[in-house]
Parts: sequence; C-alpha cells; structure tokens
Amino acid sequence: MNPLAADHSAAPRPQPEVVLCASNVSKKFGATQALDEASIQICSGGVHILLGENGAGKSTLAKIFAGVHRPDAGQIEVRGQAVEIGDARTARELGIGIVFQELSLAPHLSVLDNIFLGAEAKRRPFSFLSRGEEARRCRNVLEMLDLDVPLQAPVSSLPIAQKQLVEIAKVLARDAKIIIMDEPTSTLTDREKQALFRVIGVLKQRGVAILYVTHHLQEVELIGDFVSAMVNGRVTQSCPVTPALTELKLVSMLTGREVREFTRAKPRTPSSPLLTIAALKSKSGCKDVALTVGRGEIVGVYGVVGCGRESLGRVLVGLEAHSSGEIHMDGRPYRPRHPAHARGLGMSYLPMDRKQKGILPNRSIRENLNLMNLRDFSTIGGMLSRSRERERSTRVLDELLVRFDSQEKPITTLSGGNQQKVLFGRAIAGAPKVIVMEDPTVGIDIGAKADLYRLMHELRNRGISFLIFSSDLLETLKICDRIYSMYAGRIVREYADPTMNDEAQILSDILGQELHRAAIH
Amino acid sequence: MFQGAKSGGTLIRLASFDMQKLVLPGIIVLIAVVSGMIEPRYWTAQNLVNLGRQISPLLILAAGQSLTVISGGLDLSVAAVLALSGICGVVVMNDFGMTAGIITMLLTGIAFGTFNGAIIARFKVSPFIATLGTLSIARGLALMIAGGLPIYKMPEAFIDIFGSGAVFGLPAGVIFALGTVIVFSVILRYTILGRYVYAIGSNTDAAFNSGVNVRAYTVLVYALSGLTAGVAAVVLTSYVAAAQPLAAQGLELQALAAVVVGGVALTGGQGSMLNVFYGVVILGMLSNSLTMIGVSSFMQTLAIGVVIVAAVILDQLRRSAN
Amino acid sequence: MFQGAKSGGTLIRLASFDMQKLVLPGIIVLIAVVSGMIEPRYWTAQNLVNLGRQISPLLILAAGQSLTVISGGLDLSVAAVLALSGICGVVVMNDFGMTAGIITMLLTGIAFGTFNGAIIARFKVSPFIATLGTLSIARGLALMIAGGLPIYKMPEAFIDIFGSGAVFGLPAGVIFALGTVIVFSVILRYTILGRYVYAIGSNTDAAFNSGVNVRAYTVLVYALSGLTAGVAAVVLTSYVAAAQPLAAQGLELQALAAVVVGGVALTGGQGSMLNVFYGVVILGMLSNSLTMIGVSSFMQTLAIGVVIVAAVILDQLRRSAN
Amino acid sequence: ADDFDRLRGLIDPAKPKEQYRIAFAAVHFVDAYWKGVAYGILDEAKKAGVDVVRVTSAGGYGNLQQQIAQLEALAALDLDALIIGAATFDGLRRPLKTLAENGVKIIAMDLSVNSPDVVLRVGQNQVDIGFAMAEYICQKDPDALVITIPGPAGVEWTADRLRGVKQAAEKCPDMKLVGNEFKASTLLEDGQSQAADLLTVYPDADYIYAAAVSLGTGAARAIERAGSHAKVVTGGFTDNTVELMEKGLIDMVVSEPGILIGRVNLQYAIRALNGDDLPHLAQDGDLPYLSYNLPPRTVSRDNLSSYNLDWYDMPPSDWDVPASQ
Ligand SMILES: Nc1ncnc2c1ncn2[C@@H]1O[C@H](COP(=O)(O)OP(=O)(O)OP(=O)(O)O)[C@@H](O)[C@H]1O
Ligand SMILES: Nc1ncnc2c1ncn2[C@@H]1O[C@H](COP(=O)(O)OP(=O)(O)OP(=O)(O)O)[C@@H](O)[C@H]1O
Ligand SMILES: [Mg+2]
Ligand SMILES: [Mg+2]
Repeated sequence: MNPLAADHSAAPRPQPEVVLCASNVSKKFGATQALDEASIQICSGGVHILLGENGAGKSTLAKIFAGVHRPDAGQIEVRGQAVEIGDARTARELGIGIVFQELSLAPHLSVLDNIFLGAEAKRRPFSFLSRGEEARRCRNVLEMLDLDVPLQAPVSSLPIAQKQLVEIAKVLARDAKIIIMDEPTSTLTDREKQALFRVIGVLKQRGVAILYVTHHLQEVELIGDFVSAMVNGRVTQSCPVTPALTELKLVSMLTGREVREFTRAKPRTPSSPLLTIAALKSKSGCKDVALTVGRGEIVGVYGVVGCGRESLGRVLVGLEAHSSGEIHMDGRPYRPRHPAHARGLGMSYLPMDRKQKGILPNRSIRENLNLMNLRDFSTIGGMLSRSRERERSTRVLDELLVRFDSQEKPITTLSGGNQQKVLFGRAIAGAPKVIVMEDPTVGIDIGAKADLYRLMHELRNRGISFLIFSSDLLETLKICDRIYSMYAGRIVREYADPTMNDEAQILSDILGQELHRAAIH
Repeated sequence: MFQGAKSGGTLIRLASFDMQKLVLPGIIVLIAVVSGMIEPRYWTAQNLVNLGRQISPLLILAAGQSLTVISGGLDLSVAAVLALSGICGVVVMNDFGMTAGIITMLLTGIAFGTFNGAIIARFKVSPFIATLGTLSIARGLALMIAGGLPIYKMPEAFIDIFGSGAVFGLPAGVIFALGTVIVFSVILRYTILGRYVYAIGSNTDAAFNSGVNVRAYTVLVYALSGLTAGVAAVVLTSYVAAAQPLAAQGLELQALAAVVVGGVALTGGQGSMLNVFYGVVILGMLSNSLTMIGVSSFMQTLAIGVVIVAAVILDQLRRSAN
Repeated sequence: MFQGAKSGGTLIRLASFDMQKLVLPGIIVLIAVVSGMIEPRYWTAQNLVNLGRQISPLLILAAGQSLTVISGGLDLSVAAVLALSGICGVVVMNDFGMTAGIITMLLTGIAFGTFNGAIIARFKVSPFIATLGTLSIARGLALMIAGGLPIYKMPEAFIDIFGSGAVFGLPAGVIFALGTVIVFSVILRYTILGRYVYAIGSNTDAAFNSGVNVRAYTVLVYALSGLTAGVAAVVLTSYVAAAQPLAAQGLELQALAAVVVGGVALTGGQGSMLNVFYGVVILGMLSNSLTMIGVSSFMQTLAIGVVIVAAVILDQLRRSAN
Repeated sequence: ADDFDRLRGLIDPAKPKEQYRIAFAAVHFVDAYWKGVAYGILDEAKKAGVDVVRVTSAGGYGNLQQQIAQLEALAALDLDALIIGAATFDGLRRPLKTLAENGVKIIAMDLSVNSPDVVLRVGQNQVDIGFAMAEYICQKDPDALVITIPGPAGVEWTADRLRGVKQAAEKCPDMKLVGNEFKASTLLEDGQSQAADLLTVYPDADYIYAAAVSLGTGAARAIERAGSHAKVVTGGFTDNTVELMEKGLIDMVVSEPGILIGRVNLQYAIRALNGDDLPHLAQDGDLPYLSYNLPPRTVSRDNLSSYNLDWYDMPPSDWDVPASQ
C-alpha cells in the first residue's frame, strides 16, 4: 500500500490497518461550514498527508480528533470502534496526540512541566509528581528531536521554533498511537526539520499512525505515504504517494483554481541604497553585521535559528538597542527607541510569532488589519470614518485572498493561514519605507503564497523595500533580489540575483562550513 | 454558499446584538417595575432625580475605569484621588475662587493619573498593585491636607451651580456624568486612542510590535482615568457641600463592579460604554430601590450580591448562546 | 556554542535567583533595622510574638489567594467568608462544643469556596465579579445571622487554646499560619494540583487541550481558598475573642496586595509561596513598625502606599535587570 | 474669653507625682469629636506635665483586629497609663489584660469596653444621647413622623443610640420612627442618599434622627434639596453645623464635647496613677468598673448663641494630631 515507506525498516512491520476513520463529519461555526461531510481514513505505520487551501477545514478536522471541537454530524471510529471524543482527555485515552497549529503551551511553565502536563503517571490532585522519572523520559524525547534546551527553562523564553519542537515532544512523551501534526514545520529551519523527519521515521517503524497537515508540497515526497486533499470542508481526493505524484498534480488536487507559479522579475530600475548597516553589534547576537537594503528592493537574510538574524531584526524595529555600529536610513542616522518610533521613521514590522506578537485575539478582522494606518481614516474632527475603513478592508482582504465571513468577526475565527494574511496586510499598510518580515507567509497555502509574492513585488516596484527573515530557504531564494547568508552573528556572503543554484552554497554558509558542493549533492 | 453564509451572519449578528442589548436593560426594567409595584412613590420625578444624583459620581468613575480595564489594567486609586482632588480644589477655591478651584480638581486628578500611568508603563508594574499603593498615598495626602476632617467652607456659588443647579430638571451632576460617558464612548468608538486602548488590552505585545506607542498610550489612559476622578470630585464635593478626605471610600470597587457587570472583561480588549452605563444603573439603582421598598439593610447586602452574581451569569449565558 | 549558552543561562538563572531572593527580604530587614533604631523596644521577643499573631490571618488568606491568583483568578470573598465562617462556627460552638464549631468554620469556608469555584468554572464568569458578588452574599448572611453585632460568647477553651495558646513560645495562630503556608507551598511545588494551577493560570486553553480537567481543578482551587478563610476564621475569632460579622473588612485586598508584592502576577501562571510570605511580612510589619515608632495614622496611610509602590518597583527592576 | 474653666468645673486639676508615660488609643481621627479628644488629652497633658508617648488610630469603629495589634505594640513601650477609645465593646480583653499585667493603668475613654482590667471610664452614655434626641423631638412635636438614619451596622454606639431613641419614642406614643436600618458608613453622601430616599417615601416626615453629625449634615442637604419641612437632630458639631442650624435645617444637636472629655480623662488617669481620690464615679449598667457619665447637653437654635463651641467641642482649626510622637 505504501511502497515508499518500506525503506529503512529491518524488523518486520505490523500490517497497516485503519486506526482512525472519520465519516461524513460536519462542523459549523456560526455561519461558516468549516467541515462539510468530510471523510478520511488513517492507517497505522504511515504518514497521511493532508493538504488544502487556507480555511479548507484541516485544523478543524484535527481539532475534532483531539477532542477540542465536537462534530455537528458524522462518525468517528478508532480502531474500528465508534467513539465520541468529548474532550482532550478522552482523546488521550484513545491514544490520540496532537501538535496544534497555533501552539498550545503554557508559557510560564518549564519545558518539562509542559511536556507532561495532563499526562502524569498519577491522577489524584494531591498526588506528588514523579519529577525524576519525568525528567528521564523527557530527556529521551528531547534527544530524539535533537532539541537541546534546559528542562527547567520556561517555555516563554524559547524561540518559536523550539516551542514548536516542545509541542511535538509533548505528543511523543505521551506514547500516542495516532499523532496529528498540524503544520509542524511551519517555523522550523532545515536543521530542525531533518530531526523531525527522522523522528517521524522512527514513529512509523513503531506502527504509529500520523496525520500530517502541511502546505509544503516537498514534504509529501519526503515523508508521506498517503495524501488527501481538502476543499471547502470536504476531503475531495485521497491517494497513495508514488513517484508519479508530481507537485503539479498535487496542486491540481487541492484547488480548482489555476495556480500561476511565481517567478521573480528583476527590479525595473537599479535601486539606490535606503538602509545601510555597518559593523553592527548587539547584545543578543549580532557580532559584526554590514549590509544594505536598496530602495525598492527585496533583501533576504538567511541563517539558522540563533545566528543573529532575530537580533538584527530586533535592532531594526526598535526592540533592542545596538551596542555599536552604524545604521543609516535615507542617509540619516537611524536609532529607533521602540517599534512605534521605528514605525514613525518608516519601518514596519511583521513579527514571527503570530499568536504572541501578531494578532489581537478578541478584536475584529477589520481592527486587526487597520491597526497601523488609522490616520488614513481620520476625518476633520479626529474621528475615524468607519465606512472608509470598511471599504479599504474589503479591498485589501480581497486582494490578500483572505477567506472570511464578516470583517467584524474576531480574527480568531479565521484559519491560521488567513490570520497570517491579515497580519501581512497590516504590515504593508500606511506607506512604510521598509518592511521587516519574519516568516511572512507562514501557514499560507501555495496558491495564496504566489499571489502574496506578486503583491510584494508590486510594492517593491513602487519603491517599498523589504527585509525578509524567512526560515524557508526556497521561499527566500524565490522572492529576494539579494540574499545575505549569516552565521554566528556575521554576514558570510552576499548573493546578488540569487537562483536555486545558490542553495547548496547558502546551506553550507549558514552551517559555518566551506563549500563542498560535490559532497552535498 | 459563501454569499449565503455572509448574509446569514448578518442576521445572526443582529439577533445576538439584540439579545445582548436586552439582558442588562431587562434587569433594569425588572428592578424598576418590581420596586414601583411595591412602593408607588418609586416612580416619582423626585426619586428619579435622586437616583440620578446618587449614581453620577459612580458613572463618571466607571467611564474612566472602562478605559483602564479595556486597556488590560485597572485603577483602584480613583476614589482616593477623587477625595484628594476635592480637598485640594476646595482649599484653592477658598483662596482663589471657584474657577481656580475647579481647575485644581481636574488637574490634581490628571496629575495623579499620569503618575499612576507613568509607574505602570515605565516599570511594568501590575496596575492593581501600583494603584493600590497610590490609593494609599492619595488618601494619606488628603487626610494630611484636611487634617482628617471634612472641609465645609466653600463658595456658595459652587454648591448652587454644581451641587443644586439643574437644566430642564436635570441636575448638574447628572449632566456631567452623561457628558463624561458620551465623551468616553466617542473616544472608545471613534478615535485612534480608542482603537489603541482595545489593541493594548487585547494583546499588548502585538500592539507594541506593530508600532503602537504602548507606554505613551498607557500613561494617557491613566491620566484620563485620573481626570474622571477630578470631574467626579467636582460633582461629589458640590453635591455633599463638603470636601471629605474619606469621600467615596470603596467607590473604586463599585466602579469596577459596574464595569464588569457591564460585560467588560478584566482581561482587557473588550467592552462597550453602553453596557457599562447599564452596569452602573443596575448597581446604582439597587440600593435606592431596596431602601425605597424597605428591605432590611442586611438583606440589602445579600440582595446586592445575588443580583451581581445573577446578572453576570445571565449575561454570560447569553454570550455563550451566540 | 549551544553548550556555552546553556551553562551561561544556568549562571544567569542562579544569579537572578539570588537577586530576587534578596529584594524582598532586604526590604524586610531595612524596615526592621530602621524601626529598631528609632524605637529600641521594637526588638523585643514580645513584639515579635505580637507581630506574628497580627499577620497570621493575613498569611493564611494570602496562601489561598496565591492559589487562585496563580490559577489566573482571584478571590475577593475570602474576608467576608472568614467573617461568615466565624459567625457560623461560634454559633455552633456555643451549642455543640468547640470541635463541632471549628469543623463548622472549616466546612463553611470550603462550602462557600466551592460555590465560588462552581460559578466561575461552570459559567465562565470573571472571578473578580463572581467573588465580589459572593462577598456581598457572605457579608449579608453574616450580618443576618449575627443580627449585625459581634458575638462575644464562646467557650473559654477556644480562646485559651487557639487565641492565647502557644507551643515553645510560638502562638497557636502563628503555627496555623506557617502550617498553611507550608502545605500550600508543597501543593504548589510538588503535586499534580500545583502543576495544574500554574498551567491553568498560564494558558487555560493549553491546559484544557492537554487533558487537564480545568473545571474540576478550578472548583478545587476556590474550595481551598475557602478553606483558608475557614482556617483564618479559627485563628482570628480566637485571637480577637469575638466573631464579628464585619471582621477582616478589606483583608481580601491586603491579601491580594501581599500576593502581588510577593511577585505573583495577577495574570496568573507565576509566583512562589516563599515570596508571598515575604510580601505578607512586609505589609504586616509595616503597620506594627509605624505604630511602634510613633508615626501618625495619616502619615501611616501615606507611608504604606509609598512602601508598596517602592517595593513593587524595586522588585520589577530586579526582574527586568535579569 | 480665655479664662473659662477648661474642665467645666467637673474636676479639680491634679498634680502628677512623676512624669508619667501615657498613651492614647483612639478609634479614628476623621471627625471633630475624636480630634477634639486628642487635642484635649495632649493639651491637658502639657498643662499637667505628663508625657503622651503615643497616639494611635484604629482607623474606624469595629476595627478590632487593628486596635488589638496597636495595643500589643503599645504594650512593648513601658507605659504608665493607657486611655483607650475602644473600637468595640468586647474583644479587647486579652490585650488589655497584657497591658494591665505590665502595670499599665487603663482608662476607658467614653466608649465602654468589656474588660475587668479597666480602672474607670469617663465619657457620655450613648443610650442617654439617643434618648435626649428623641425626647427633644417629642417635646417639640409629640406626633412627629421621624426618619432615622442610625448609622453603620456592626458597631455598638450606633446600636446604643438607636436604642435610646426607641426608649424615648416608647414614652411618646404618637411619635413614629421609620427607616431604622443600620447601613453604609458615616460619610456625608451616606446620610444624603438615605435621607433623600426616605424623604421620597415619607414626604411628610417632621424630623430626621441622624446618629452622627456627618450623617445629619448630609440629611440636612437632602432636606434642602427636597424642599421638605423636616428638621434634623443629631449628635456633635462640625464647622458648618451652626450654619445649618441657623438655616433651620438642623434643629438640635447633642453636644459631644471631645476636648472636655479628653481633658477629664487625662485628669482621671493622673489621679489613678497618683493614687488620688476618684470623684463622681458610679456604676453604669453591669460594666465591671465604675464610670463617670457627663450629662448630655442639648444645643438647639434657641440656646445656640450662648454656646461657645471652641471651649469644649471643636479643636482649633489649625491643630492636627502630630505626625509623629
Ligand atoms: N472558532 C472558530 N469560529 C468560527 N469560525 C472558525 C473557527 N475556527 C475555524 N473557523 C472557520 O472554519 C474554516 C476552517 O478553518 P480551519 O482552521 O480548519 O482551516 P485550515 O484548513 O486549517 O486552514 P489553514 O491552512 O489556514 O490553517 C475557516 O473558514 C475558518 O474561518
Ligand atoms: N461650650 C460652652 N459654650 C458657652 N458656654 C458654656 C459652654 N459650656 C458651658 N457653658 C456655660 O458655662 C457655665 C457653666 O457651665 P456648667 O456646665 O458648669 O454649668 P452647670 O450649671 O453645671 O450646668 P449643668 O447643669 O448642665 O451641668 C454655664 O453658664 C453654661 O451655660
Ligand atoms: Mg489550519
Ligand atoms: Mg455642672
């Protein structure tokens, strides 16, 4: 059934069987039909990849399996038994574990406490915790994931990629037999992804069934055994992963719409320098950074987590003061005191951690979108004109392909990818000079991504500059006019007009190695 | 389907809007009708005026409190600042005239509010504890300046205009209170400040990262809350014709309660002034009603608790029903 | 490099631990030394015992309050429940003996706490407003049962054992208080309940999604907070030898203040019992010190405010310095 | 005008045998009465030549816990005598016992306190004060409809005063009391709201009994606003009581001569410490010690002009309880 999966196994593997089966599951949120008689079957010992556009209903399905939502109609079977998953505990007892798309960790709690939260050996409130045993198991799991964090560190102190890995570790520690991963790699860089894929390999060996939601089509080939596509709340197609299944076929599976592949065009005019950074040092990780961003240019900086990229971004948007070095914007010294100041100087920011630093959870889509360009709507009396604001929102939401019901609904009623589009819209609003973006398209489906890329280039052609910190190298290569590779707080190399051919060189740059092109290929 | 969903949404929104709009006013009507049935004099213009006068200071403080609560904080010092403003204002008034005194009341409020805001924004101290501390400071100052005793001496004009004055039967205090509520409601709904207040309360980090000047706006919010303390000082001082160093004790908690009964979450980011208004009216009319219908005071204490709990539970049920 | 970062992190954590450990005790030592210098009689065993007795009820309530606050809520009703427990307990005590009376106090506390928790967990009402409502209910009941006046009649044995009794010079009240703090500290650090309390306070949804029975644990937390009100009722009633319907008014805010001065964030998820202990001692000893050194009551009000503000600012500066 | 008898002839000033250390534990200092008492004690101490080493405030009636804490702190200070205005009748037995065991002579100031360790009590009888007010109303208008604003719950003096009012009312069969609810605090707005509400229900009320002058002042404002013909009777003076009396809003006040009571208390403390004789003392109810109750003195519009408030009632307006002792 899954020819690809047979490779690494030496021991005989148990025969794959359907362990999780949903039939005709429907779920409605208010007026939105999130799931519309969706059906799917997941087998043990394999990775079932679930694809679909933003808002197709993938996370909703996952949450129904996890006991977060209850379906309005339809049936769920676990190992042939009809079940009702009323809450998270039931799900766990059925052996189902989930890695949520919007991370679901307790920020103040330590890594260890998070990993074992709700999965303690004992059940009574006043029972003592067996921390020694937990620590031992915890170390094993973290080792599997190649994750080196102190067990007692509060989760809030970790970068988002590590949070994502903790979320994964949490599921692994529970010995779940059915694991659902909702876009687990969205913020991971290559190194961490490799570790995760290794773990997935091991889990498959052990006969674990994995439902894997993603927008990265490459991952289908890398780890998938089976693939399903969701469209408008229905699973429309399912098939085994075979070499014959090309990315193009996948794309056509998940959207009726034709996706125009994005190709970058050179800037029309050679750009003059807008932002120049020289010998920049910062407390949190820049050792010696020098780079320039031209007017109307998209510049990418690529490196592993902890290479100083985040620190550079923090300095530029005013979250941190640099300790030495020079930054000039428009020829004038640039030293923002805080993001509001930076914004005033023309620097806009799209932060990486959507949930913590991006959305205003109980505010409407409209208010989330128009947080930073409110002056555009003020009338003579200083009042805001709602109608003008609504008008702009409708236009922009349309342009960004946001799938929404009403712009007055809380942003949390949007799917993850659609939330990201709204934040993208917030960052580009209000005529900034430079936009610093961290993982600008995290969670956004391929079709919409291409459109966002086009939008970015349109803005670029109008003279707006971008500085992109993406954990996705392919994306960086695809959209940037220029790329800097970064390692250990320093810029390693500059790539003008990068192409896919630069991939290997960049990968070796960011690991601090000299190029061995042959060795990699 | 998408289109259908959209218009369906509007319908549901209208319905839910009506529902939410009805719970709190419903409670108000219920209290009023029951009171009026038991005690017919409840329904006299006289009593309505009394009621209005009595709840005016609470309403004014609740308006400011709404702002701080929606921004994710709270201001426990308002009642003490009211007392301090009243004392300072009356002292100045007796030497430099009514206008100077009124300005002093407002400025004292703003100054203290700014001080609160500065501590909270600069040192990232919990608003609860910061304003609990400044509450004590303001009371201490008020007691020291007044020597512990109420100051009764003040220009007759001040009492006549603000305490006893009325326009078309509406007492001056009520006009001030409604004015404050309207101004704050407009601020919340139609200004950039209002939008940022919601944003800061909803997710401070997000607002900060997006470029909202969280510190400056926090200071502004507490300064406005202080201003309401100053306005309430004008109203209360002229109403009782005395500046008392212990004036309005506990009114800060009542204001908070009114705000929360009005559906503003203490976690911030949510709430509307109209509902706060209902919250104030409910709490304010309760004591008046119970006195009018002759419920014993111990029962009143109990009844107020029951109404608060019942109101918020009902309101919550309505919300989750949507 | 990764390794280096790790050990560096540990070092910083150790250092910060020491720092944090020092700010609050530092303030305590400062107050004690200054008081002792101005009034040498401050440093008598007698006064230390007094101090211990005086802060015992606050300490007990603060222990329960820590639990509710860390879980992301708060309990404004504790002081009123204390009063109600005391009244009920003494009434029972006079008819059925001391043991029955003490059990009644504890059970009344637990029952009311469970009621609080049930409302909060079942209806998802804001703990602030829910417990503000039940505060009023508890006070109303206490006033009605006691007829408004304190009840002084109670078995002499109760006063002798719990109010005046001592073991090795430690008054019974102090022993109860320390016992409560130690038990709650163990709960928070070493039990499943403790972990869940932090988790619910840190991110309720995450806790729920991880399979924590958020509702049941919320009820348990408020029941325990109610229990502390019952324990404090035993201590306070025997200490003042009277069950007062208005006992401990405002003590709930003091307990909250102590908890927050002790570095527990009102947003939940954070805090340690040791620091709460320091917070209680700071607030508790302030009033004793100021009386001993002869500061006037108005100045005391001011001074308490200044110390609260200064303490939290210092504590916050230390935290952010790390 | 300075040569009036500061002790109103109640007792002869005594000469202390030593420089005694005396403390005064008050209920609060936020009305003219308690400030007057503090002034009386401190001024008399100066004149007599003894030290008042501490003056404390429990912060309000009923604040038992706070007052016990203060008494315990005072116990560490080597006092010779303590003058205590008790925040509650009962519940202070243990700390007072501790003080007495340390050799401190305890004088109960005005408010009775249930402790056998008290040497004596000097003050007014609260029931008598209430009785005097209702009696006055009965004289003026035997079939008066009287609104009562009895003050906060949970404190003895408000209960005692209302009891006095009811006793007098019983002797005046046509008089009718309405309201009768202990509630709120003693702030002006409390008096004003309660009076306004009750005047709406009972627009024909003739008198308002307000337990304390702050409540009475608030009630007077409510009468003025409601245009009612009712008049207030209350206890104690403030800065504007005279004005309200002249306006006819307040009809009668039972004097609470704080300064005088403070002075007399200090004199009795000195006598008790000296071992001198203690005149006037008599049994009051079943208190475990003897009391000297000053007779209530009523001040109405008729005799207002002949009454000098500054002698025994109102502390000098520029005088404050010292910030530290
Ligand atoms: N809590 C909610 N309330 C209202 N609508 C919701 C809620 N959660 C999801 N929806 C709606 O349900 C639909 C499906 O959302 P879901 O999160 O399942 O999409 P998804 O396939 O995971 O998308 P993405 O790729 O962007 O993560 C969307 O239209 C979304 O707006
Ligand atoms: N506060 C005061 N202001 C003005 N005059 C006062 C005041 N107190 C007392 N007097 C007057 O001083 C004189 C002496 O007062 P004192 O109380 O000793 O008189 P008394 O004859 O003993 O009265 P009583 O019978 O009430 O005790 C009287 O004329 C009295 O009216
Ligand atoms: Mg999703
Ligand atoms: Mg005489």
